[in-house]
Amino acid sequence: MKISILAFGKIAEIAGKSQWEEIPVQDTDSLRKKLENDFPALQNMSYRIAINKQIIHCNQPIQSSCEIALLPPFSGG
Amino acid sequence: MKISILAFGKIAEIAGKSQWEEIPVQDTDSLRKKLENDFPALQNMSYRIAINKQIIHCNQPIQSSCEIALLPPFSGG
Amino acid sequence: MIKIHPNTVFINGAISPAWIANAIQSHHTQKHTGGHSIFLGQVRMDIIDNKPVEAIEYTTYTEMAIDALQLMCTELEKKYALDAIQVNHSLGIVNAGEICLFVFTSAKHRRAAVDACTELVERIKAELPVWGREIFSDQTHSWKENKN
Amino acid sequence: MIKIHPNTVFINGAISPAWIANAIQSHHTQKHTGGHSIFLGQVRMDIIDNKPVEAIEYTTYTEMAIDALQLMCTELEKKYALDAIQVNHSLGIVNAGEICLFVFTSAKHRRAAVDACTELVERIKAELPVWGREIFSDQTHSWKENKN
Repeated sequence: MKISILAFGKIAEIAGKSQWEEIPVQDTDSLRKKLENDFPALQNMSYRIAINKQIIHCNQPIQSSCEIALLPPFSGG
Repeated sequence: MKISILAFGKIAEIAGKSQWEEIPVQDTDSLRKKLENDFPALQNMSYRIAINKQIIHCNQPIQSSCEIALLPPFSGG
Repeated sequence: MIKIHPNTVFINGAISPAWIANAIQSHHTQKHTGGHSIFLGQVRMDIIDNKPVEAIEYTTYTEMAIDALQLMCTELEKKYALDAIQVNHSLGIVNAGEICLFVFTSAKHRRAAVDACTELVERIKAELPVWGREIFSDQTHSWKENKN
Repeated sequence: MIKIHPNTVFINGAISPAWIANAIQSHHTQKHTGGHSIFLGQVRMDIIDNKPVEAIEYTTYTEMAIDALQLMCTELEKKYALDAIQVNHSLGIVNAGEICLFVFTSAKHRRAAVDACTELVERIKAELPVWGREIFSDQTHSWKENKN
């Protein structure tokens, strides 16, 4: 089972893709570590993670059925 | 020389006219007394007086060349 | 600096959505503007002594109103560094459910536009010599008074 | 209660004055409404590193945006006893000088409409998952970030 990732805005640009699958990781801290290893530019920017469209505010476990979204700072309006 | 009076809204209704001339009076307090004698309904309502389009805030002398306006409470917007 | 003229402020009867669209169209192309704030005042079917207000008939003291509005706009334009201001007020009969006031402000940043619009609406209610005669369905009427 | 749907919120490209007129037309006939407050956000030709912004390209996370907007509107509708709320946001390219955000609130009393509109705009800026890519005339770009 893999976990599905959605990336938006600057993160999609950095990753060169807006949707992909990752091998399972235990929690969001581990995911951040993995992503910032794969895409070092992420280390220099702030972004939030949403699990099933809910922004998380601390480290959270990741189930394989989750939809994970990587959200750069909003700039609507 | 007479002084010219403009009346608006409820005051025009009370006076039955929106424009007329008054015999000269010395100041705005005297004018109020004269008007409230002619139109007793004015005694029961609040209204302001403008001289040459400027609202006055205390008793003011009246020159015969003035344009006097009687202003009930505003209700625009 | 904005110049207020009688025939660009007062409108005979209700203000239409098409009029509002034209006003927006005429202001919205300034490229350094970031936000527009608009207030629309509408005649409300208030119930007074059990009688619904069917319409309001507005009158004004034109010369004094133009002077008052010119003063407000000049002060607010400077205070908020506005890119645009427009005010329209109805005269004559406006039915309940129709628009009688249009206030439009534009500025580089949204808070200036919003604060200027809010302040201008409050000042119009308090300082603009306009009178509304509320007309009921039985053709009786009462004189509206703005409260603070 | 207001229901937010993806295809009634997001608009492809700039929001036109005609669209705004239609929105006003569709809401303005409620006879117990006394005021409407409208905010229009416009793409500003900011100068960044000496280069003017020619356009902004907007993208969103649609499902999350709809959920977020539904929550905001439900909360504000109740808090301010609103008669109507409408929000539109552009997606795709919007040129400098064009409108990208339309926020509309109606209430019995003007202060409720104005306060609700202001609060909704602030919340949209802070909570709506929308991203703007600022495009310069030399086809380089930068990612916009809303500040509080």
